[in-house]
Amino acid sequence: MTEAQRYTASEILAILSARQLQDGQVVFAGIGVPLLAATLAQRTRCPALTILFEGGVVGAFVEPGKLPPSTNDQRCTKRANMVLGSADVLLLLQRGYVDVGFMGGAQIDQFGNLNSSFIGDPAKPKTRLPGTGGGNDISSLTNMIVAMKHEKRRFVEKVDFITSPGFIRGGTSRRDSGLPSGGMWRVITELAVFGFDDRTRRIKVLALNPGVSREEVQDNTGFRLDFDENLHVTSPPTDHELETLRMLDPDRLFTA
Amino acid sequence: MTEAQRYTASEILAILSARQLQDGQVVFAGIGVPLLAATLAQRTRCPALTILFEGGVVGAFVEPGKLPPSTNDQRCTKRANMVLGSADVLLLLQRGYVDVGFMGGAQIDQFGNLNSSFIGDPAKPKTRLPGTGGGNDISSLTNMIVAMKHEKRRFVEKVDFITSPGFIRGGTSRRDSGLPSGGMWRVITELAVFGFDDRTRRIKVLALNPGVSREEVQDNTGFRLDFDENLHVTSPPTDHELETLRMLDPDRLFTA
Amino acid sequence: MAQRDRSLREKVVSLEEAAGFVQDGMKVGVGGSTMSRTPMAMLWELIRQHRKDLSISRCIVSTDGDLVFGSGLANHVVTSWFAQGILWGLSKVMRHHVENGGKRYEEWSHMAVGMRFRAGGMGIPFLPTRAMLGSDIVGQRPEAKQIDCPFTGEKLLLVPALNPDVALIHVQRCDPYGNAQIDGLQFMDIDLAFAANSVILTTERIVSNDQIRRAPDQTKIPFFCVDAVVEVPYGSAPHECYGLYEPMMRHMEAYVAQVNADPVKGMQEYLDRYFYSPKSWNEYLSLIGMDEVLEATQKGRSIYND
Amino acid sequence: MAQRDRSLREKVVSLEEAAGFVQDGMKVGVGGSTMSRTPMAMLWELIRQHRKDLSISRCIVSTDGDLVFGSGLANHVVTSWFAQGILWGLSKVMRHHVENGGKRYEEWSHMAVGMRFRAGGMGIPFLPTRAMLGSDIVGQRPEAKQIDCPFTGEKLLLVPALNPDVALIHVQRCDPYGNAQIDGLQFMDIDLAFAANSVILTTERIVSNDQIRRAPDQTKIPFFCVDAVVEVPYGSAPHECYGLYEPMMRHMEAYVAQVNADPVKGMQEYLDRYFYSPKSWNEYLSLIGMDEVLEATQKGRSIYND
Repeated sequence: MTEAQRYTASEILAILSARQLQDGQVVFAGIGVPLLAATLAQRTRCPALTILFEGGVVGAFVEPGKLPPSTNDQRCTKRANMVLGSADVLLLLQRGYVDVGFMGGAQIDQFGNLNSSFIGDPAKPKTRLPGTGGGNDISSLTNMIVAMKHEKRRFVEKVDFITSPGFIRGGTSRRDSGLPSGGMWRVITELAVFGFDDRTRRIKVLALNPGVSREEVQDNTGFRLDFDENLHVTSPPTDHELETLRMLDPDRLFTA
Repeated sequence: MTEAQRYTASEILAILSARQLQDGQVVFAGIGVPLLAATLAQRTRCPALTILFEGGVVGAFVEPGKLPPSTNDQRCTKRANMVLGSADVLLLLQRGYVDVGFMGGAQIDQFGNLNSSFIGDPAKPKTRLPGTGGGNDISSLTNMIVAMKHEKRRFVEKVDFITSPGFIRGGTSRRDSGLPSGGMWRVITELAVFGFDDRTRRIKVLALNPGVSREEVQDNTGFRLDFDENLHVTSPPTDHELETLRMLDPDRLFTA
Repeated sequence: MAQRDRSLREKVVSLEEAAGFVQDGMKVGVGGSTMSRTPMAMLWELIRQHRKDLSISRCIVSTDGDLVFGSGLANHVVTSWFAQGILWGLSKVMRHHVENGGKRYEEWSHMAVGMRFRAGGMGIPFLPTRAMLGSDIVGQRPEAKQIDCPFTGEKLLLVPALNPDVALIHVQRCDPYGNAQIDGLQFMDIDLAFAANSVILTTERIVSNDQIRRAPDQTKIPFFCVDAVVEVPYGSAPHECYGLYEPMMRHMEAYVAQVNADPVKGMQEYLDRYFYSPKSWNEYLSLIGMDEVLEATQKGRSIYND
Repeated sequence: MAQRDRSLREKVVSLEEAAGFVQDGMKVGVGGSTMSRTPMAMLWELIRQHRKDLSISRCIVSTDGDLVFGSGLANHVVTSWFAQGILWGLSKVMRHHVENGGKRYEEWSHMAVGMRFRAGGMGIPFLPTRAMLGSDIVGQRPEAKQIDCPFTGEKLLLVPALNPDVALIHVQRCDPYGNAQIDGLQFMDIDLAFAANSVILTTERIVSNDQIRRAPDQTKIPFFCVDAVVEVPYGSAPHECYGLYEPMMRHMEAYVAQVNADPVKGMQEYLDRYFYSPKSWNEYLSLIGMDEVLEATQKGRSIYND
């Protein structure tokens, strides 16, 4: 049985994303893979992790098999420690109570900027996307982990529209724009794990997923990729990770 | 039995103050006579009156014989409609939900400015008074009724310090200071009921309390008083008013 | 505000009567978020009465956004996220009306929408925030102003107060005066209620004022913000109401399939069948079906199971 | 904030240990208001440990203000009202220390104190208000800045955020992590908890985290704001704690008579007898007396009687 058969693309995405979290952190998680991956981390290595949801939930403890259809649904509050208003949970970011934000992404560029607003010219868009939700606030105010599908049309040199800022135009441009803290920290795809250069703030590959080549990552990316000098291969999902993930999402709501 | 024997100075103060309120109003009441008078109005003519307290109470319905020692005490909440944070109940004033503010006063001047901060030079005060509490906010943001003892040292031409603004220096000076709405509306003492001239914004006597002469009011006031052209004599406390008041405050906590 | 009747008085009316508080072209704030505590019955009634050209603002917009664009109830939506729900990808209805139909989706960050309602509720013209800076959203929002902080020198964005003419809010319970108690997730409803110049409450049940006064610290909206109270059980269906029912997902899925297949004809058929044809809200619930309603109820109540 | 330990961990300590979070000269926010939910046990312990030169901020200051000035715990108090209680007129203790003793009472409007905590809790440098303008208070507060509103042109006052180093807050119940549920009047405690860089909770009782998680919408302060949890029954005595006990008025009256008769010697004798001599908080409560404690309890619980 090969690695590729042991898990789906969504499953390795969720598992590698979960590994980015550290016990004791406060993580602001979006719906979908972020919610699932944060819960996976909580149920494996990180029992003292605190999960926040945009709907106003602090300290979520999502029930296996009952994943909520949005982070504004009552299911998110089951066995939570606190329920706040929607603006108030976002204000926790502004006040500095949040260690890391964790979102999905539709389109990302070399400086980690995310677009979820417009494909094409914003004045006359080809596609009007759903918009920022909490994404802009989270990415503006804390350190970000993004979990997303790896496709050439999604990994572009420059996004059509910066909905959620990463490092903007690189270098000090984020700070210069009035965002002194936070920034893009990790991007996780089914192919690789990415970080950002400390100086240029350009994206780079930190690790390849098991069985994935440099070429495969580059071929699925819309711009030239840098590879970290300590590039390594991520260790594959453990049975425990896979079993816990499947216990949490038996209906494959977010791991189809 | 003469009028003066039927009630105390505090009692007529509370009763005449209660008469200034109209049914259906939202009144922000301070501790002491204002709380008592607002409750008296609620239990007599104004069942649809809504009383707010600084502690965060909306729609108070104070129990007879159990007057609270401050507007921040739990007794204020008994059978209230809502409990808010202290800042939030004050924000109701700023948003415009309050018809009238109702406070006591330590020192007032001809333009209805109140001082509860300093007697003497603020830099080296003879007496440091307790300070504004909610008084500044209430008087800055809504129409005011003030109930206070009538003494020459309390009714002065110019207060030592404007803690709670009335019409500042008269004329348009209140508006010019950045307070477009509200202002002093009525001052009630054991001697008279006062209003303010529409143009000059100077205080004037609207009505004399039963058995009180013009001279008696003037003699107890530290500046020259104007008398309204329609000056009249207030009708005396009714038995119903007195009985209800004494039922509310049998221990004479605020009507000693 | 100055002329508003703030007396403690009963305000119970029918859905039909409550709709009279909303006039064509008004700014209308909609309570709840996504598929939660949406004032669906009130929107349903306004659509049936053919109100039009509203400017709607809401925390997060879900199928309610499709419906207000598709029916013509609104031509402008102010929010931070507008689709049917994450499970179903993009809304073809929103896309149709925004990309071709001349309707406007005005996007702010989620916190910015909240701060706009909050400033409105606090009676101040703006609130400062640190979000949106550096993004391209800010370039599309000349209504916001960037400043250098007079205290710290840092860059801040000032977002303007949003004071809707009317807010539509659905709650678990309130009294006949409009003192409302909301369980669970509040979303932006408290700020919205204080910000709006008028509030229509729909409620799962009307309780006595005595019951409210026994737990005043559970009251979330005071009666003097409220102008009308309508008792409408299942008033958020097919969306959820905390502690009472979850979203009616089979109905939602059928809806999404129908309108995304044809955002004009599919929507018109949906509105005809579920909005214009039923004689009453209960008949609309019957069309959703007893099985769905009871299954959603069983799940909704389970939040309090231990 | 960045380096703070935000993990879900138990923080239960003794009063003595909790005092270690407060250092001489710190900015300390004190929860409750007037005679309500004052963190009296924590103040008592800090005074016993001879902390000094604190800058204390509070919603409304009552006899706690006398005690922190009279003991030397604080040399600066930020609030809007400072006396013992309306029933007793002016505080001779406050007057003595402010008029002659070189201690500072920094006065803001009540709403301004609230807006300063709120700005601190929201993570912004200031909040705009419409109060204080036109008064002489504003002339004494160069910390606030008057502006012409960039949206409306009207005059506004910007009050700066207040972020205490530590907040002391007394609650009815919390779990060992610090998730706190507060009944009844909140005062400014929620904003204060978010604004402070550290929070010490004293609590009437410690409940399980399971109990908190059964009613998460009743949690008012989240654990990650909190650094220490101390279980202290009657921790606000002789002030009140909502739903549990009212102020112990005979003790208060005796206190006021004693310190107003001689704000130095009277205070010293009071501190000696009630603060420095007792071996424990329970011994302090014994000095107040069983009759007073139980009478206050009977009255406090009556708020829930129908």
